[in-house]
Amino acid sequence: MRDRIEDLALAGPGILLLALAFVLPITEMLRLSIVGADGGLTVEHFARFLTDSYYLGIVWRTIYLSVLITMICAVIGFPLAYVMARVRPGLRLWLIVLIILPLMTSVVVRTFGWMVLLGRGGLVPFTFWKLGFVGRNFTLMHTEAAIVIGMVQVLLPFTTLSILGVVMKIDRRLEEASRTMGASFFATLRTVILPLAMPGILAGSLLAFTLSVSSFVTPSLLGGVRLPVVAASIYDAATKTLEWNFAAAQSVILLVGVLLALTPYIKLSGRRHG
Amino acid sequence: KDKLVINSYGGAYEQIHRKLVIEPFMKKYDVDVQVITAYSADALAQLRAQKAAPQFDVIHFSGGQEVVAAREGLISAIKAEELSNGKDLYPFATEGLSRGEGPVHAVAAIGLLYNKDKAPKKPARWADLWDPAYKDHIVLTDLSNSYGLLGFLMLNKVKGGDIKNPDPGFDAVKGLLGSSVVVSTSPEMQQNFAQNDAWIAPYAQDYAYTLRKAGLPIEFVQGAEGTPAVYLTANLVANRPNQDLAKKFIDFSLSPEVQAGWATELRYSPTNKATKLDDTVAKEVVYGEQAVSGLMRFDPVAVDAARASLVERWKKLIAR
Amino acid sequence: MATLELNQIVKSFGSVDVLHGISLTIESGQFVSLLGPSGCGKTTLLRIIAGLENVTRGGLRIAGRDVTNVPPEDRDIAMMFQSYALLPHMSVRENVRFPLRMRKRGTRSEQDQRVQAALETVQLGHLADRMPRQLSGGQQQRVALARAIVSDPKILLLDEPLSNLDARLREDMQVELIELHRRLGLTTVFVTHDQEEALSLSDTVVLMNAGRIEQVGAPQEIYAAPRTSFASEFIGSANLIPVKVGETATGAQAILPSGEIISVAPGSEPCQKAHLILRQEDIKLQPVQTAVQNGFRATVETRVFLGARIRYVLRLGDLRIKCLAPGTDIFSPGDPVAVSVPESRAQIIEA
Amino acid sequence: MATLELNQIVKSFGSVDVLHGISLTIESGQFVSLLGPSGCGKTTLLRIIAGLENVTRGGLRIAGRDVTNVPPEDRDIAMMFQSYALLPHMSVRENVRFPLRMRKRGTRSEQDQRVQAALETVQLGHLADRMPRQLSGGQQQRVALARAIVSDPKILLLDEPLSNLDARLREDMQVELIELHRRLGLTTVFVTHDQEEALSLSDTVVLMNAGRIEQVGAPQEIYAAPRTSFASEFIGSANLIPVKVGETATGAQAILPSGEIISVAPGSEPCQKAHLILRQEDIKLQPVQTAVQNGFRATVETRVFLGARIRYVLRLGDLRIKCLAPGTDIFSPGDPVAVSVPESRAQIIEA
Amino acid sequence: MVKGVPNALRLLTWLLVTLTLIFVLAPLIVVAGVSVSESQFIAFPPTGFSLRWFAAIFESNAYVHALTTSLKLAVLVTVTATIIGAGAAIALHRRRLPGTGLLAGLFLSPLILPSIIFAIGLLMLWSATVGPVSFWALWIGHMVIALPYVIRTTLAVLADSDPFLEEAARTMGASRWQRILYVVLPQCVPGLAAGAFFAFNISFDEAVVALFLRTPDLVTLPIQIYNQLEFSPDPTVAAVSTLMMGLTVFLIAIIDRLLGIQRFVGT
Ligand SMILES: Nc1ncnc2c1ncn2[C@@H]1O[C@H](COP(=O)(O)OP(=O)(O)OP(=O)(O)O)[C@@H](O)[C@H]1O
Ligand SMILES: Nc1ncnc2c1ncn2[C@@H]1O[C@H](COP(=O)(O)OP(=O)(O)OP(=O)(O)O)[C@@H](O)[C@H]1O
Ligand SMILES: [Mg+2]
Ligand SMILES: [Mg+2]
Repeated sequence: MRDRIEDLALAGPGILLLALAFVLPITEMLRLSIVGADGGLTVEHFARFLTDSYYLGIVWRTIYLSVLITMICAVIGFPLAYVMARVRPGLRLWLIVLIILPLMTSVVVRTFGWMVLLGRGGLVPFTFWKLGFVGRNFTLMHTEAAIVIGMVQVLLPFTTLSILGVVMKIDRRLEEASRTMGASFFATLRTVILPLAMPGILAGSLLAFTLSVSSFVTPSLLGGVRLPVVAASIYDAATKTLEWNFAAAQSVILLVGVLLALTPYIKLSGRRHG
Repeated sequence: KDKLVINSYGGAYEQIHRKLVIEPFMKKYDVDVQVITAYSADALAQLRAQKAAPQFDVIHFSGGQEVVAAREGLISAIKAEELSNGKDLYPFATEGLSRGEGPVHAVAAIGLLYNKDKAPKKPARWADLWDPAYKDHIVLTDLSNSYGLLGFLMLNKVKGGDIKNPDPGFDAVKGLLGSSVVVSTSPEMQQNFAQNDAWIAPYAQDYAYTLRKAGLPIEFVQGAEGTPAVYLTANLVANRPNQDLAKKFIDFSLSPEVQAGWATELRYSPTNKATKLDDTVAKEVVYGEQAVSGLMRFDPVAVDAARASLVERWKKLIAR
Repeated sequence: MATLELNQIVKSFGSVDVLHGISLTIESGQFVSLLGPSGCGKTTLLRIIAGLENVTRGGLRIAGRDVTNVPPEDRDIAMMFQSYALLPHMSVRENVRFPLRMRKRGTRSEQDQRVQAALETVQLGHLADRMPRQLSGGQQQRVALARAIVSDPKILLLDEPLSNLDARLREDMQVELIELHRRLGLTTVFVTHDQEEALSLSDTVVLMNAGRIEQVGAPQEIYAAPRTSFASEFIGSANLIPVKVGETATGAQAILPSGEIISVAPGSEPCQKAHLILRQEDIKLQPVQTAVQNGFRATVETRVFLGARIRYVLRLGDLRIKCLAPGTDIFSPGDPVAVSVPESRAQIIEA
Repeated sequence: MATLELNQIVKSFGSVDVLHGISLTIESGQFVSLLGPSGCGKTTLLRIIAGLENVTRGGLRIAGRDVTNVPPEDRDIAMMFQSYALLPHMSVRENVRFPLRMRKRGTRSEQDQRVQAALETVQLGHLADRMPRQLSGGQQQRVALARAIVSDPKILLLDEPLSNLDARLREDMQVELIELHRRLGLTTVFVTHDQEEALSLSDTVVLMNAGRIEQVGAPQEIYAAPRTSFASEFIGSANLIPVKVGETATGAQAILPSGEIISVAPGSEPCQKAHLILRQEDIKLQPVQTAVQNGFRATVETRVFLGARIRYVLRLGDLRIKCLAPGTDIFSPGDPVAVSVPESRAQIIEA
Repeated sequence: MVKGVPNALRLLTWLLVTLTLIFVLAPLIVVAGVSVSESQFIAFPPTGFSLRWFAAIFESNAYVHALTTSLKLAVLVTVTATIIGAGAAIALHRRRLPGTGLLAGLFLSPLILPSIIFAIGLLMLWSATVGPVSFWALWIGHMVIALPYVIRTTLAVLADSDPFLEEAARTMGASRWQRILYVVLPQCVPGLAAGAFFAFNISFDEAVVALFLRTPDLVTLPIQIYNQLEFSPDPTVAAVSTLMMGLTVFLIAIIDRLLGIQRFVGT
């Protein structure tokens, strides 16, 4: 009983904050999703979204791009975090700094950096053109590749640092034991470090996935208006056309969908082994 | 000291705004004017969300948002008589007052921007956009941007449609999509002209001047078929204590001196008949009774009513 | 199955010097114990043999091949860690199967059999499906042991493998280890803090002290002829008594601080400062009435019951002398006793 | 300083029953050992006393107060964990100071003094500023010990505190523990797998087996009069020989499977199936020529050198009998020997 | 790294690290390049060299003001969100509260919901109940958004922690709060550090909530940059960003010299 009180006291400020400053305000907003033009209850906003192949297409793009981005972040982030965990502290500090440096610039500005690199005549297409892979007018801007590139750069620190924290705590002797049992470096990485780092990978992927699902600045700037994602669609509906009811309906769909999809994930992460 | 809170559009616009309007006004009336930098759409959304406790006294819109704001009671009506400059305004500038909107204090003409160094030829008509010479170097603007919306309505009209019937416009634009870039913000427009080898784009006159000032060889051409325009309004926010002062501020923005300043500095066309302009400036804005009568205005209420469906249809059209 | 040669191995952690030039050759198939006080560098040496620790200087060879820079997985060793290092995300069975999987020994079902056999050896066959954290300390230690012996490596390294087991189980495990060693001819290096274990199991005992090898030899040799006072004090927990050594016609004599005279083993040189080494179990206590052959009288200070044996602490002037007597001699604290020492067991080491 | 009463304590982990109703009273100021084979529930019982584990049924009192639901921090105990549980982010000194800080014992400088004293006690005064991971296994264990003893709690719980120490150090630590115990009158509960340790240190030995208490008693009592065959086998690693018991005029006699007859301690009832308990150290070996008083002849199967002692495994028909002889009797494998057993030490337990 | 990693592998590893760093830093190099360009508009490679955009930052006190506002806000948010988040993470980790799974979902939601909805909702509620928005509204808004990061990273680190440590502390008389302070929190440090950094960054880079909750005096750096970009993009935004990166590196170097933060990134 006292344990519960303790836990409640620990979680209390957080719960209170979210209840008052998050649940309450968004309830009012999300309520709009079932309010019709005449003020009565309706499901028209949901129907409009769910029956339109255009919007479903947006959803599909959002999902598969997010999954792709998350996977790339995890695949790069895990070895990176491992290396960072195993170098000496001084080097580790500076690796961390370099990795998080992108976060110290405004998202808009850093996206402009990508636009310069990826746009027509930019460094990357230019190099590709010189190498003879593509035509002179080739541009990576306004492609899904650009979205992925830009998002991975932004989200990599989130994944890497989440994994780093966990890898740092893995008992080195486990790794050593594995080596003495004939496991090569890679085998050890796969059979010992990877499973033990899983909570970090899960947490990092969770952050990366939710962030890529709900971000719109980078996808809009790099993908352009012709490759919309759900968050951008919500943003447009909320500010450009002021269809708040529709924006709310889309948000409900996004929120519920992602939470449902992540339920097993949430349960998995944070659980001790075994 | 009395205080007013207004919005402005940031960057160079806001600098000029301060120089031409805000500072002189503060001096003249010995009041404090504070600025929130907010684009029209954001400002409207913000205003709507804080309806219970608004913080703006005067709110400027550039994309027809005043129609919504008036309808939702976010802004208060102003009578022409309350404005000392009211009688000097062109009729279109006060037309909205009857609907509870604010007066138009400046006009941004929409036409074709082109790169005079690179483009193979100078465009003359809206229809020239379809000229294969510009292929792969066209920039179109998203309809969520008010310049883009008006540009599209114009193209639609050129192709024989009207607000109720946007099909011709959409069909025609569809043919352009393969050889053009679609942007949604002004900086992207600049980016395309500066870096990505863009040659031609339907956009606003004032922005052509901004680009030119930034050192780009951009010229503005009024399409032969007509010149639509974006009307910048100054509106009186409802439920604020200081409405009298706010009205004075709005009135101040309408004075010929201020309007001449806008035209000189940023190439916005004046809405006050009494405005006097230099010849060089006059050539680069829509100036004079006759020119003004050539300006086209799509019915703001109809535009507002159609906006959501136009935007949605546009999005579906351009989506890959 | 492989000779192990350590050549002048020096190891420092930062500014802490842990090993000061260890040279040692372990013949193929030998069973060697590393014995020494806590913190003397046993684990470090074992880790260097396993390839887990870089040497600061020196090198080592396994089966004639220089392996100083060979990674652990290519040394064909198995090591049991002092802290067990069980993989927490794997069940007991998976932990024990791990080296077989990694070394690709046999098919899946052969592996299963070997795992089960190894678990039976450590008497844990019934707990194969538990996770490590669901086991008691001693059970975890036995899983670690099973994991080390399951894959018959060339060299088996065991770091205090039995420290958390009770006497009976420990004896069983010792028997299993010896049998395994004989059957497979493994080269085994075994760290223990228990001298009886070291003496009973090994072909060779390596006695370490503060990062140096103090003495290497067969168990009897180490026990019977410790070369340094550290060795004699550590093995058999002998008493070290400062004495003067004189000579008589019949042989050498040690003169205790309190004046008593004891004949000592032949071959001791006369000198002013030396140590008389009296092993606890060599000291015989008799009722004070008894005539003492070679010894002195002392008083019992404390008595500790150890079951089969009794430990007495005796006082002779300022000296305290510990001795281990069979469980049947009963004296009480305060009793005077006659102490006798077999001449042959009273050794002298120069101070 | 506090009586400890355990009342019918039952503990299960899920479907695994670990303790089956443990009842035990420990008087204030007693030094109690928990002794028992690996996995019998010693640690679990200790954790229940500490309040770290909920009981499934039953309850416990400390100093008369029901503490079944009192959290550990309010029990005024100190516990040393089998796995040490040193706080990895604190230096040795900070680790040892931790209980003092938490219990607000004394000023900062008093605390420093006590910490230093505790570290000196475990002979680690010089390593106070190291981090735990920079220590050897035995050094870590001693830090954990220092941390447990630094704060003189009412009840001191030690889980295998000396398992990773060499004999000399272990003896030193035992002396320190006993002294501490005497000086402060702590109630001490001590888990060990080493019977000599249990017998020598404790006032009372609690022998556990498979989640049950097998026998409770003073060391001598437990040693001399084991009540169950488990107890006798576990303590002193006795030989358990199936026998028939007959009676003669002079007393009881055990008939070995091979027909030999041995007089046993008086008081044994005649029966068909019983066990003769022969403790390893009670068996006397003599050259086969010697007349055997109460015993039989057997053959030496193996000989293991333990230093001060030698362990022989003898064979008598199908039986294997282990015995511990002083280091001086020398027989070789294959030698026939005369085995004699003191009548008083040959006990019978019903099978 | 563990001894005995083959050289080829080491090389490969460093190649991977280098490539990743190049990838991550490439756009930043562009930004830095643009910031010293002479040209008025954002283009790369830079034409000429000039520090005038840096000078421009300090000429208009809008940037300086926005920067101080943002820093104040970010520091406050970091401290509070880290404390609140750590508590929540510990409670979630222990799984003793009923409905832990539900709570976990709740604590994740601010991350999933597009912030525009939250921003509008918060503004509406605040206006209706408290009145005109202020610094505190923004602080609360950012705390809500930053909280999930702290919670997630901390939870991950806790998952691998040694349960005996807290028990040991209990037997040593540590009360609940002491245990959390001296045992649990130090164990969380790597996760907390990452979470705190994310919190700082979120607050420092957040533009949507800040856009809706701004007042004339309450303009954060991202909003200032956004405003600049929206109407007349020039390299000052690049200069500001470059300055921030430089400042980060510089500050970390200084702090490391003085306090040795290497300790906090673990050993
Ligand atoms: N979480 C658990 N789940 C299931 N069984 C457990 C769990 N923890 C302990 N056990 C079992 O409970 C029994 C008693 O464990 P305990 O740790 O008390 O043994 P012990 O007497 O201390 O042994 P040792 O001397 O080996 O440390 C063991 O058989 C063990 O396998
Ligand atoms: N990382 C380190 N930094 C500094 N000193 C260390 C480090 N690791 C070990 N040591 C020291 O090296 C010495 C040898 O340690 P080692 O673990 O080899 O001892 P050991 O003989 O195995 O002792 P034990 O019997 O107690 O396990 C010890 O004194 C220890 O304090
Ligand atoms: Mg060791
Ligand atoms: Mg135990």
